[in-house]
Amino acid sequence: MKVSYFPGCTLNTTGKGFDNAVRAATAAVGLELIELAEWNCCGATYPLIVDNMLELAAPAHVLVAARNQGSTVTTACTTCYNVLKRTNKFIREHPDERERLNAFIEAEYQGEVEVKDILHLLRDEVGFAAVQEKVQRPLKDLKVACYYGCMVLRPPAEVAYDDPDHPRSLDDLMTALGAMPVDYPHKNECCGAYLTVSAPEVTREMVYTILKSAQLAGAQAVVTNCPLCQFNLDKRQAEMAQFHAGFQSLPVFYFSQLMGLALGLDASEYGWERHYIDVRPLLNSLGL
Amino acid sequence: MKRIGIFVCHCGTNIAGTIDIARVIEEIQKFPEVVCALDYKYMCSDPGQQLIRDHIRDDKLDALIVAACSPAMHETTFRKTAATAGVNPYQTEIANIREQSSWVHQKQREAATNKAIETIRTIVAKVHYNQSLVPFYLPLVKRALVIGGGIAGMQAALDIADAGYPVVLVEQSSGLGGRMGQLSGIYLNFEAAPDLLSQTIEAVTHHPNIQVLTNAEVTQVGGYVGNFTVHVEQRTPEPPEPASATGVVPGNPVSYSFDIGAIVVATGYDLYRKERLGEYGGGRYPDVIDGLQFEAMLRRDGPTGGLIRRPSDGRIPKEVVWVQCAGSRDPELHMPYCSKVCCMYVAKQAMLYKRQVPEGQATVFYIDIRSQGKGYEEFVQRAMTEHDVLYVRGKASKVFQEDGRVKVWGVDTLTGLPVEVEADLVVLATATVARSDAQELGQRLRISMDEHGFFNEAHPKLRPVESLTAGVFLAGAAQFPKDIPETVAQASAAASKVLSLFSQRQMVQEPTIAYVDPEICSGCGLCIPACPYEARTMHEWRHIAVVNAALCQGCGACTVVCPNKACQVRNLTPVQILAMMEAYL
Amino acid sequence: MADAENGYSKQVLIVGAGIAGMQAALDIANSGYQVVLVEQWPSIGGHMHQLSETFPTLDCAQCILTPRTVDVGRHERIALYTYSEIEEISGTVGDFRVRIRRKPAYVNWDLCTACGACTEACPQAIPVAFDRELELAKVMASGKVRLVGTGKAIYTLSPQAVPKKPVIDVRYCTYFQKGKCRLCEKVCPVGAIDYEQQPKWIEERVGAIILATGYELYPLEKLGEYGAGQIPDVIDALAMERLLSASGPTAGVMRRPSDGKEPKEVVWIQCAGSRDPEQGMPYCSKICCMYSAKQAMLYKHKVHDGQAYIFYIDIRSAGKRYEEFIQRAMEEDRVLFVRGKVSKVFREGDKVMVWGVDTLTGLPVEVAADLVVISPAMIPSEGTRKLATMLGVEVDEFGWWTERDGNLAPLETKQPGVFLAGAGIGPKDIPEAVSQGSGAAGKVLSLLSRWGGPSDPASE
Amino acid sequence: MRVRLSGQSVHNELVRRVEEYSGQDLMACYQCGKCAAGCPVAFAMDMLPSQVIRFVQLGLVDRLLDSKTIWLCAACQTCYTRCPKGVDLSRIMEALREIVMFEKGSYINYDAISPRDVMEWPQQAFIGGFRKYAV
Repeated sequence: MKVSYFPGCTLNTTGKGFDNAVRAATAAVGLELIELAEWNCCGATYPLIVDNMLELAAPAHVLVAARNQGSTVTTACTTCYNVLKRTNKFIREHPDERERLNAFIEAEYQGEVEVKDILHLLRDEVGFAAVQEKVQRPLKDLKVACYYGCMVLRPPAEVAYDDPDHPRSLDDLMTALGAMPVDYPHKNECCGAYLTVSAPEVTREMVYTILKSAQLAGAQAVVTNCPLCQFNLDKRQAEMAQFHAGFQSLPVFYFSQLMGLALGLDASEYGWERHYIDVRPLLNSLGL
Repeated sequence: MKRIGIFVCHCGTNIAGTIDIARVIEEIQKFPEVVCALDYKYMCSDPGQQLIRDHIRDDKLDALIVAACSPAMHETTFRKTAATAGVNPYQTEIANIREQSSWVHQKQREAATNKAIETIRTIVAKVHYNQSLVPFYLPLVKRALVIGGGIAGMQAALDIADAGYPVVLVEQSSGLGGRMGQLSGIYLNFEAAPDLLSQTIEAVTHHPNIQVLTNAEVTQVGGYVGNFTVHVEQRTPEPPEPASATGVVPGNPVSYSFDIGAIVVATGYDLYRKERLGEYGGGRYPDVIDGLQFEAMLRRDGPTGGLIRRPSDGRIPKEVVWVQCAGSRDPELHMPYCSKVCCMYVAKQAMLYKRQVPEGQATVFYIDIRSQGKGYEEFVQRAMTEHDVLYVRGKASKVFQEDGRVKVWGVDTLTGLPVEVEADLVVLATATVARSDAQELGQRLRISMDEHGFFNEAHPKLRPVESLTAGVFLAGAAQFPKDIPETVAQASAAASKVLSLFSQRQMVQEPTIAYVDPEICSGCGLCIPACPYEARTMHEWRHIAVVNAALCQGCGACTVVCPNKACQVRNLTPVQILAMMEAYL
Repeated sequence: MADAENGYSKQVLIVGAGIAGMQAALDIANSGYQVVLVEQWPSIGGHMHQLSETFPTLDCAQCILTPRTVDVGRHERIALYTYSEIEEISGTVGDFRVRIRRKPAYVNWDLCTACGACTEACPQAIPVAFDRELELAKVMASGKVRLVGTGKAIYTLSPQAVPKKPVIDVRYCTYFQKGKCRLCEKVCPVGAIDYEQQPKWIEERVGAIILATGYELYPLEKLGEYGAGQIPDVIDALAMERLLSASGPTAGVMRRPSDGKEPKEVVWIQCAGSRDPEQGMPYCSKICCMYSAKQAMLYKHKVHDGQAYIFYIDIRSAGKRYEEFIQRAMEEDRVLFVRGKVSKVFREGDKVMVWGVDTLTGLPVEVAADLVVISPAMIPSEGTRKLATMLGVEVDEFGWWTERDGNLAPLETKQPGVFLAGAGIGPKDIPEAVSQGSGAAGKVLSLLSRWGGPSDPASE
Repeated sequence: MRVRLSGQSVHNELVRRVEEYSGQDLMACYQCGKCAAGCPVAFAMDMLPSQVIRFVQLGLVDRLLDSKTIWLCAACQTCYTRCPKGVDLSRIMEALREIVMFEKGSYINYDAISPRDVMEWPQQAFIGGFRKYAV
């Protein structure tokens, strides 16, 4: 199956390893990602004020590029997904604004493209059972806490393809890969997102809530689908012990990295060096 | 020639504030056959009606039109007025110039006035052809059916049976008592509900006039007020009933058929499924339970023998949290209404918990405390002051299990602090909802329900226990969540309506219904499926359609499908309708 | 038909002709029994008669009530004694003896045709109970503004009153007070005015009794911190109903009492004397939240640019479509609900200052209001205790009727044959009062049928 | 000082702007507090999310303009997801930020940010933050 692919800025830069892993792992299960011929930044946040034309132009532009290339566009960056999905819905449901926007970006776009998160495609188009069949090196004994963040869950009416209170798609994928997802209650709590640039200390506490909960549930690692969540969960651990005595650090993976490993792919380009908490001891101990 | 009088009501300022009454009077006086046209501030008042009677006498009227509010409001009033002054009530018509004119054209005085005049003009044309009619009299079966064996149904049954009439009480489950039977104690006194309830159950079971059918369901309802035919099916019958059940193998359903004069619907409520409250972990965590589950724990005859134990490990919970409005007051995601009884039962449960576990902590998250009932406010105050129940004003947002405890994230909107409670047990006061099978029963009984599945009363203020279907009455939480005293009062009220009905010698039916002209009817049968009230049958040997006068509601559906105009509604004939059209055009 | 074969009377006494009492009377009379209905006001309908519109449907109270009052008024099996009091009751179930005192109206009702000439001619503008003794600003011939009452010394309660018969209030009547005037007598075309009229006593024998005695409002005079009833623009909720009512003293036009101006800032104060075990009544008065929201809504419908505030402790909207109604008041009519009990109300210039708090932000707040509407606690109507003593029926410490069992026998008393309905048992709204009226009737019908049923079954 | 409420003050220009920018009906909120109860950043805020709406309802928008809360909202939409009245609080927060930045300029001084941080931050954090905190 071929699908248009929008990498977005983060996966093109700091999230390159995530991107490499996504491309390799999806290819291995028969999902061929065709990068959009031309694309631009989606804007990184969905505008929340009513007069949002200007800020919708960028994601609309991406959607037009996607339309020119096929009926569905996917992305692995949850933020990009959130922005594109909501923009598309907005365009579909607001005929007047749609016309203004079209005039603005000089296009004729009615919202005909389907925007799907990569995990959603893996679950519904490829199927986790099919993924499981391709597993070469099961992530046996890996107790992993799946972390979903906000962007694929909220607002549910606009973006969710999973239960916003108790999502399970990532857990099911990990199960398919042979890992043991732990049940913990904060898989859908916010990690602080862009507060990381303005109030890192607040982000740290938010991250602590999540990680502590994962640890209580017995997790050895966290796995996520969002590059900003990965950064916050990973980076904020550095000074954590200073504020929370006895805090034990946890490696934070992208799901695609673990997927690549389990499928027995070459994982050398998965950006391991950008992890703040070294993932290698854990991987070594698991023989991966 | 008729002698028509027209009486125009101001309805205070309701009509007169918009419509130019003087001009209306001036115009309508010119209409044919109109002998007098008068106006009055409130035509429905005593002097207003006297005015009408005086003019019937003085002007020798034989037909009248009251231009006022909707006929649903006062048609009966004015028809009675006419009758008392010697005019056939069916020579009286209402011209609705309030709902259909003054109210809808409030800012267009001119247009509203013209519309009122035109409306009256058409009614004058109709009245010209009105016939004098007399009501039908029909037999009346003085036996009542009560559906539901909870406190509402039992109370209604008892009141009717005490008055000497036979009652059939149908209960779906295997025993009487309903939801009240699932409760531990009642709000204000801690007498166990089962004790109080058992007296009522006893009285019902042994009442010579009450036939109790448990494990039974009403499967079919035919007929009409005073003459319903009701089929009841009973699964695995109790010790066989005399006569009707003889020879039936236990375990097979037994069918009963009853002639019934009036029906009381008292089918009660369900709780909103806690599984639908994902953020509260309903159905995920064993120590997150609903209000009725906690009641079961408090019951001496319950699964824990009356001891409060948390389901996961049987330990005594030291921290218990109640989450109010779980699914209530939430138009966006769940039910928009307030479930009415939660505030009180939560206060009661918290108090009972503290009595059993004095060192425990009880915390209640609420939005507004609703303790409006006799002694209720004082009761909640006692929960706070004497039992140290901590009330926190703020809706909880998340309940989750971590490290063997159930944690509740809430807020205290009064200090402005987000709060967390590590609980051993969380009780969700889930919304009170209509029973899932209410819809089906409603259709069977032909009674309407609101968008949430509660049965509709005939009028929200003045006819709270009647349905819009004659002879079918409502009691208890099937109509809307209500507490026990309210339910009991309403049940007695429904009984009163039944007793009033049964006090009549026979049923009276309005004559303004359909009839079939036997000369013209070709027996094509088109009107039979067209009738929504099943009032039509084919005469066995004459091969023409006949009308069951008791079922016909005069809706006119048959007149539309009849190719020969053999079906007509009395006092609303095609001749009249055309005359009205002509008058208007 | 008072005496049945077994000696029991199958006639029923109902005390109070408000909506509960009327409902009970109609249900019983429609079942073929004779009813004696006693009401202390000159006409029937009770407090509902005073209301403008009703929550949550905004039906006009008069419109839905009038058919009932008319039905009661002309029912052949209801003997109606208005402007009357129970003076004595003795006996037991099946055989109660009742002595009713009919107050002198100073008008011969048998002669009166309700033409209204007397009221029109009466020179005395007086504050009347039906309008909550409201006094409204009136510009005098001298140009001065004076507060004058909204009624006359000879009056009927309303144009739709049943029965529509006038009475003279001797406290205000110039003739009774000063010995001259007699204008009403002069204008009466049928000679119905009778200044010498004496009270009348009626004896009845009844088998059962329904007490539907209703409620009153806690007097503003007892609420010192809210102005003790001394500030003209601080009125109670029933007075507001009269101001909002199309048949009220301002014909439904929104005017404040002190100067007749349209109030632009209106504050409602909840729990005035309710939920206050120290200073007032410990109980919740149940209906204030709903009627205040309704009044605020109706006010906004009349004064579009006005601002309505409701100070409350807890919003209590537990009833069918009640919660939705409150949210409509907030959303559609922009009524500002402020969580916090008001502490003080005082006059400042031509404004009424309201000192309160918003407990949700933690800020003390004040409103310079044009009009303040108080929701006083509901209390049992006057005379309840006296009646209780006569009947040997219990009342609670506040004077509300005590039920045989609060849960399972809410309409019965411990006294056999004596039943309860309506707000005399405790605060309740109209549908509940109506249910109870029918419910009490049901209880009575069960009882009566044990004595042989109606000797004159209803034919209809 | 007591806060004087009036029809004028509760419907002032700033309130109108908040409503216009956010597209939210502020009076729809009945102050149940569920937003605050679930807000993952509430612990760091100087006033609760529910209080932000409350201040707007009372016409006291000016008191919000110095509040930390509006800058701490991460637009995670937990509040909106669970709000019984469907009020999108994150839109109100954004409207308030817009109003402040319209008056006072950017909230964050990007010149003061170290290049090393910028290198480290994921693009989306940087761009997203820029859009929330700068004009």
